[in-house]
Amino acid sequence: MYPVTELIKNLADQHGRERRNLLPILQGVVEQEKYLSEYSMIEIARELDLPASEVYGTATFYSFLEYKKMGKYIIRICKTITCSMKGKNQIIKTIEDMLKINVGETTPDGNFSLLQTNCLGFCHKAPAMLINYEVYIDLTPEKVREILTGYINKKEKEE
Amino acid sequence: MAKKIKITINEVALEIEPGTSILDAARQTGVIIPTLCYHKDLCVAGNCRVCVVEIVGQKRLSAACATPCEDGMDILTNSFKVRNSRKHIIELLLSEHNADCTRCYKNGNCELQKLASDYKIMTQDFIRLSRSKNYTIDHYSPSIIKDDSKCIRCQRCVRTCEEIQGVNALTVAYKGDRMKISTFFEKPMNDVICTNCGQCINHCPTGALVEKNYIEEVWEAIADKGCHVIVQTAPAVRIGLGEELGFKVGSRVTGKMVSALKRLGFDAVMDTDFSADLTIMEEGTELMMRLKRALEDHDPDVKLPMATSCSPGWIKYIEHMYPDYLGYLSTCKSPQQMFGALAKTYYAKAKNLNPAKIVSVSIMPCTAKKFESNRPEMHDSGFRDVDYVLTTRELAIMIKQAGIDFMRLEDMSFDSLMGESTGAGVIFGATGGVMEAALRTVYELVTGRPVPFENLNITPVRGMDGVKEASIKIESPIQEWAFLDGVELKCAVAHGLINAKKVMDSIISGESHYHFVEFMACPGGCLGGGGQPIPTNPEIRRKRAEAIYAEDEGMPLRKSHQNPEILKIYNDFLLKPMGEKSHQLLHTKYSPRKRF
Amino acid sequence: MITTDEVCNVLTMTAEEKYDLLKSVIIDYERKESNLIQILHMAQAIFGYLPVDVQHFIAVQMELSVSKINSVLTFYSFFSTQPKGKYTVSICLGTACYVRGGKEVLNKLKSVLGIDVGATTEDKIFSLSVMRCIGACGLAPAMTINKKVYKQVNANKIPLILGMLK
Amino acid sequence: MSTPIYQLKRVDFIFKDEKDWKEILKNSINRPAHELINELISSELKGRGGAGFPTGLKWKLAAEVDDPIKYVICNADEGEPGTFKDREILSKVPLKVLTSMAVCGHVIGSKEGYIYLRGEYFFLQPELNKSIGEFKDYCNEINFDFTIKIFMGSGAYICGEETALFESMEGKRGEPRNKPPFPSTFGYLGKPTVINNVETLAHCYTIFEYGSKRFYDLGVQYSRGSKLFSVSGDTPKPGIYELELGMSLVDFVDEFGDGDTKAVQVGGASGFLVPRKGFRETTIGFQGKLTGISLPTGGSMMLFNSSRSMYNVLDNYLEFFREESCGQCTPCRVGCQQLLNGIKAVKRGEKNAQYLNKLMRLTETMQYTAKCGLGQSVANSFSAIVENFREEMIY
Amino acid sequence: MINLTINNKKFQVEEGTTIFDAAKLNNILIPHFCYMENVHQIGSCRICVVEVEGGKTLMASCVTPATEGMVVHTNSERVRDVRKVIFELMLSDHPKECLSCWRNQNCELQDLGNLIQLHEFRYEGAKSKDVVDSSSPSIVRDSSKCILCRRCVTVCNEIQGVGLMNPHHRGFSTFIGPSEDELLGESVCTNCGQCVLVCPVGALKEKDSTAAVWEALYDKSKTVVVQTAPAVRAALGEVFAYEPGTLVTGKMAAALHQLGFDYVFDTNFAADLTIMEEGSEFLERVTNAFTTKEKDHVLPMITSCSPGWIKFMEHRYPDQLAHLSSCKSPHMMLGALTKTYFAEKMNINPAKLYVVSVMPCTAKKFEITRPEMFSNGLADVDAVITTRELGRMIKDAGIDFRSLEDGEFDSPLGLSSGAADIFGTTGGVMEAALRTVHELVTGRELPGIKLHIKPLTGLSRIKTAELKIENPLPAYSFLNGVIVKVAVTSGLKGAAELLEQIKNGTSPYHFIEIMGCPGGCISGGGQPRPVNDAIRTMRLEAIYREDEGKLLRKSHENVDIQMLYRDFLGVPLGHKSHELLHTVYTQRSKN
Repeated sequence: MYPVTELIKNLADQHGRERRNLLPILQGVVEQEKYLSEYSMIEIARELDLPASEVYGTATFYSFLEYKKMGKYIIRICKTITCSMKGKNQIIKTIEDMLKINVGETTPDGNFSLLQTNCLGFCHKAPAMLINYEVYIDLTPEKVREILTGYINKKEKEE
Repeated sequence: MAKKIKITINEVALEIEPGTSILDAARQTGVIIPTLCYHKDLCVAGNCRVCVVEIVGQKRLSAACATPCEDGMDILTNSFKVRNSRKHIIELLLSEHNADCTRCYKNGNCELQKLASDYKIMTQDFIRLSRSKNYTIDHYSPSIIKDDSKCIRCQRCVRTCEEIQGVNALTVAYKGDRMKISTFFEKPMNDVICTNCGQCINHCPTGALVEKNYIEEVWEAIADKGCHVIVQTAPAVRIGLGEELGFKVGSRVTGKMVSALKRLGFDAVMDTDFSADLTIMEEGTELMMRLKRALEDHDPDVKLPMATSCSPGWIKYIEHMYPDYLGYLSTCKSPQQMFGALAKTYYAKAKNLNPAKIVSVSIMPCTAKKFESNRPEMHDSGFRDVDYVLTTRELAIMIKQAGIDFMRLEDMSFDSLMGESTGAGVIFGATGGVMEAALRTVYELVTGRPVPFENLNITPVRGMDGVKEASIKIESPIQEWAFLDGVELKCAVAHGLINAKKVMDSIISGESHYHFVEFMACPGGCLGGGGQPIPTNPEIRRKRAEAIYAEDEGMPLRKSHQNPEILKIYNDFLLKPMGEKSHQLLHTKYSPRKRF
Repeated sequence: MITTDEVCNVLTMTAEEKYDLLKSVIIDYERKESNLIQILHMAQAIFGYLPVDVQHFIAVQMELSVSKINSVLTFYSFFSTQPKGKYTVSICLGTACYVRGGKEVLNKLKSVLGIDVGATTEDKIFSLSVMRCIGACGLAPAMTINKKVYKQVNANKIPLILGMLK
Repeated sequence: MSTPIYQLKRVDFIFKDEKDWKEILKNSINRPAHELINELISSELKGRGGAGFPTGLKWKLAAEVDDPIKYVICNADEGEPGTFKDREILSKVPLKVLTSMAVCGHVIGSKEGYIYLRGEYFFLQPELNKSIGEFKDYCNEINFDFTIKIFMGSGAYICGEETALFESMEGKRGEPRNKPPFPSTFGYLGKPTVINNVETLAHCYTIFEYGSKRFYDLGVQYSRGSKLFSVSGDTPKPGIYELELGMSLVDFVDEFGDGDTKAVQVGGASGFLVPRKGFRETTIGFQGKLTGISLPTGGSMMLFNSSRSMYNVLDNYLEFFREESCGQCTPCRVGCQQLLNGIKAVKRGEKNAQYLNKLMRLTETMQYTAKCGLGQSVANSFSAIVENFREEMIY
Repeated sequence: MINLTINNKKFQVEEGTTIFDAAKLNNILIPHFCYMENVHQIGSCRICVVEVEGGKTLMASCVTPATEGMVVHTNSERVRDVRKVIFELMLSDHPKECLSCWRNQNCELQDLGNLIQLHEFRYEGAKSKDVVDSSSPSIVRDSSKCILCRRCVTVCNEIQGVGLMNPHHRGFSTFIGPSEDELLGESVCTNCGQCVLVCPVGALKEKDSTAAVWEALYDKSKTVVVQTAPAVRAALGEVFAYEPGTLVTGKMAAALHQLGFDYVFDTNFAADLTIMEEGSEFLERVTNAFTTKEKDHVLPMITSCSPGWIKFMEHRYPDQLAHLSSCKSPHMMLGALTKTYFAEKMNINPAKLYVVSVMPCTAKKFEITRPEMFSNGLADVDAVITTRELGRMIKDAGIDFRSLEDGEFDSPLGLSSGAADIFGTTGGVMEAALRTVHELVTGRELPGIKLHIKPLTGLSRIKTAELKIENPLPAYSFLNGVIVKVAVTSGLKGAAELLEQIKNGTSPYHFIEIMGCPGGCISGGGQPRPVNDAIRTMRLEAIYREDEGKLLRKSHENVDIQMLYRDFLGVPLGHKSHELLHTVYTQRSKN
């Protein structure tokens, strides 16, 4: 059995197999896998006895349910007006320079993906970003470099 | 019944049932409210917003299709605000739309075109969004073309695929400006669960979903002097074709259709009804053999109920959804494919033709038949059994292109050898028809007496209920079938795949015990097929069904086993039902498919 | 019947006299629609080109609609509704001339004169036009200035030829 | 010139400690339902999500429906740009919200509550779950049958719309439903449902704690009580403030502005933009005008000073709406794209300034015909910005 | 008779028949585009090409006569391929914006697309220069949509003799219209709209007035009055898929009420009034001619109901304007009365009245802008919409026309006699006038079966009749034995012929009816498409049916007309009449 298949089965056991449990299961897979592959969607559809197309339609509706392969760490920069006002673009530029990728791309080593997102709810501490589910606020280019370096080191340590 | 409520529409007072939508209420008073995403067959979506009306006292407009009337409502359907808003909405839709109508397959029968014409949208001030978007056209399926540049996101197809068919090949994906109608992972239509039934085409208001047409290929074949082009016409075509050519709904145009086909240049015009009769002989025999094995031999492996296999949409559906239950299907090919196999063998031999030079065309109310004729199994004659499948709509286009004044055509009759049919063959076009035709023959073969229904009309299997059940008690059969004495033959009929699913689930769960079940993919059977004239709605289906049964009653012969050409083919060629030749040419097998 | 020669002294005529002359031409041609082309030729000879007023005059005189007159004259490249310069430079773009560099000559003419085909320079000296084969294929590429034919022209020769005329 | 009736007044109810929650819960669930409903009705508390539906009435309607299964949902899908009050509440005083949900369950006869937490607030989950655990223990202790679960959203602004939220919870695309039927009769899974904003529930707690009068005495007619404001943008004091309703915008700007405020966006991208000249006559509250214009709000206050290009602001909003529209209804889906492309075309000079008028009429149509509040409210900021900063749109 | 074979079937047709007609007679339809029955066969579009065995090239069937032994294929592979290419080429220079085109769903190019079924793009051609000329109050020309079929050229030159629409330039820069610098609004265009009627696409259209009418309807401060011309009721049904020639008078009135018009009046009422005024004017002129020796009488008198004709006359025969009756056209009369008589009667401020005319005509849109058509600064009629535009408004408003119950016209300007109904067809005004004049002169009914003057009915270009006056009333004894000669023509080519006679002094007639459009108002430029002789005949029959179905058949018997004279106007040709119902004409330049 593929690990994803097992993961999905476990998630379904945990949440239930009704339509309304679809979202938590999708979230569970994304948390683990960082994205929803074609295969996992088919498996989820099978597990919940849903049409695969519906799973796909639902998943594509939500911006946090990625359906393309993503990096280990997904960086989401808030692009709402208050963050824009407080220098979001410099932050993006800093990250792009550091990771050598553009917004929407993943580093070749599969560690980082850079995305923009709508309001993170930290307008008073703009600019803000998420790395996976971790929030970082009051960003400055220096601060961002520091944070990212931390992640890169952490990653290396793990390896 | 609840108390009626009072409303006014455009200053006309009326009383209506509570819960009536504003749209229906308006229609009752002769006020037309334009609609796009609304369809009688489907649930209310309320997403196109074209049907907005003003309720006096409310600032916002309400969608007439989705808003129930409330007591005392004062509704204006054509106020300044409504008109302006409606025009805006139509303009918005147009700004997203590829408006090259002259080159569109749905030109002239497009709801958006009509709406734009009724509201005389004469300006296009909004920015053409269609230009900057990279729309895809999916033409990989042998049956259906999906062109996103024509899509207005009304979601009728999605609702059709889900509510009527339960297939869910189409879904809504993404949100906001990227929102689109999509298949699973935007795969081509022929790579997903799509059954090719074409109901989405029939419900699409624009040209976003159309059948793949083979008109040019057929013209080419006709022009090729070296080819012998034969054509067969399905039962439901003759009662639908007229609608495309200026006749009222429910007109029977069999004679004119034959005459037109001859004028188009087909070398022989024959009838799928003939092979429908043949199907009854084969399928009826198969049923009796299964019954014998089950009831007399008590063979545990025999699969009952036996399910019909005429509808290729249904076949693909069961292959996807119930791959473990393919054994329940009758092994009979659909009448079209039986005809095709015989055309390049029996017919070729009788007419002394080189089968390689025969081009076999069929006119079907169906888009799934295009797929079916493409299946690798369908080469039993040594060639592709049916070369081209055209829908009723495509035939109408060919007739128009050829400049045939259809209204004034004289009636003609089918060519011989495979042109003769009985009323039993005709009713294949309606839901319950195969069942009725089979019972007429089976009962008579088993008991030696005609079915005990007035005028042979087995009314319980007729009508538009999604699932119909009937049972016939067999009494004093002839000697050979003595084991059937007293057996109550239980039958069910399902049309529309969502109903097929219901019946299948009840069979699998062991809830129902049928002997024989008829499944048709399209609501109403073939007469409501995906290749039939658009629009198709409950009212139109009802009228077409009436026409089918009228055609049946007008036939001199009404039981398949009485068809002289059937008797002839068994005598000269096939020898006996379910015989060796039959197995080779008329029966097939099925393959499981993935479910997405 | 008045011949082209008789109108060669048009340069000295007043506008009124020109219209009188044109009227007599039209009368000579019996106001027949079938003679319209000849009349237009004469009118162009008299006026140099066929402005809207002249078209109107002809229309009224011949009881035809001005639209009809316009319809006919715009069909033929010989007629012009724009005043012509002193010299009309025409380059032949028939096949033979085209393949032997007529197009380059035309481009050179355009750039030297600073005008497009059909237009006239501001000083009213040159007009530029294009012909389709003047039957001088042996001399390709050929160019005419008024009635004089220049043979085997090439782009480099253009400034010289034009300069001589100025 | 009218003078504001109330000066800016800071209030401190919501973030006051929540240590009495057990007592309040116990007391409240021992009171009869109609009494609690009346308490809420007489407090005139209105929904703090922005739409301002009377909370007491909402509970009453759901209570009146006869159905064994009902739901209480706390809407914490706080996606409006410029709003972050709900996050503050849930991280600081979650038990207040949980208590109010349970009381609501008692009032309408529901045993199940959900908090629909937006995907971006995933990091709140552990703490919140801890509070829920604590809450559950106490419920078991007093034998009160009410369970609360968190339902995580996954990043879709539209799910803040109540019917879209239900769809989302049912595992579908978060597309708003047709209304009627309304949630009080046909909500989550088709059952009667009360859905309240986080802040609303926090206010309920205040009312249960101090009685309706304390609450009612704050604010002005039609707009009673206090409200949390999320202040951001060009301000020296960004943050969350609880202020009495009915304040004048001019006072607000005096307090929070950086001295050069040229416009305030009240209520986030879908709210209203007030230019400097309108500060004086604008009060913050619900409908019913006392002086000048009164704006309802979800509490987002974004300040812009004169260094900001309002074109960029509008462009940002429209980009947001274009992306976050659910896409099902025409006016919103295509309209947002047209508005965005339209202002860009005007800016680039491809369309003339008159085109802005056509776009204004388009927003009007969107307001009249869109299926849900998203499409309807695009008009608000669009027309205010285009009307007041027209020259910035063109040059 | 000659023998030929079409699509493997043998047929016999008369010599001189084109292949196209030969096929059609035998129920074989050949796709066509520029072709117009009996009128226009220039074979310019090449869509109707067919393959003739032995021929090297394909032939345009509409211009190729059938010859003995010909073997024709109308749908061979070659024909089909060529047809596709031609169609594609046509489209390559056509804006593909069908859905924002006013001819959407009523466009012959679109229909052709439906037939030919093209799904690919092979030629994305250069686009020629687009000119939208909306200078005329009646007709808009949009050259971007023009596909150079030249039907309008034929109509403007051959049928109407106006000669405005012509091809200009050649090759790719060819365009159809007035000459390059000429605007429709400043040209000799008579605004008859026949070109609009035959244009297969959206290149020529009437100027839209529906927006203004909707605006007035939504303006609560305005009382909006509508009137409908006689020919509208015989053709409006076609917009709603009725057979041509179906009368929809009652449904039309009901629909107008539903659209929100406050009063629905009938131009027919004013048609009766026209007869009273024009008849009286004719009698006056005849009396002058027969009783005075001076030669200052101007006979023949010519009707003035058709604004297309009036403008044609003003341009072409500015010296003969005195022959025109001084009567305004019926709808202008009704407009003037609405803002005076009716306003007075109902106590409505005339400035708050908005009068809309529904006309089969595009020239009427021009007519209301004439400076003579304003009284006291108020336009007699504020807006004119064509039959097509009314159809569009009804569809637009979501009125289920076919299921409407019959409605009625409002009083006091809604009652009419059969004489007024026949104004809608060629010969109608003359017949109506004679019904009244004859009775006024002799005291007896006009002789003739069912009051009709047979020679004046039908679609021939010029129709003439003679009527001998016998035993007149004493007041008209000088007319005893006089043979009144009348002529009727429709279409401006015929009008020019009659006017030439007048100009030369050879006109034998006393009274001439001239209508700008062939067939009269029934096939006016504002009527539903298509229009051909078969449809004209059906509409014409409908008009006569309407007439014969009426109790009142003579204008002077209309009781509301009598009341109008009693209460308001006094006598025909009286002071009030002159002020409100009569007009003057302007000499215009020939080009």
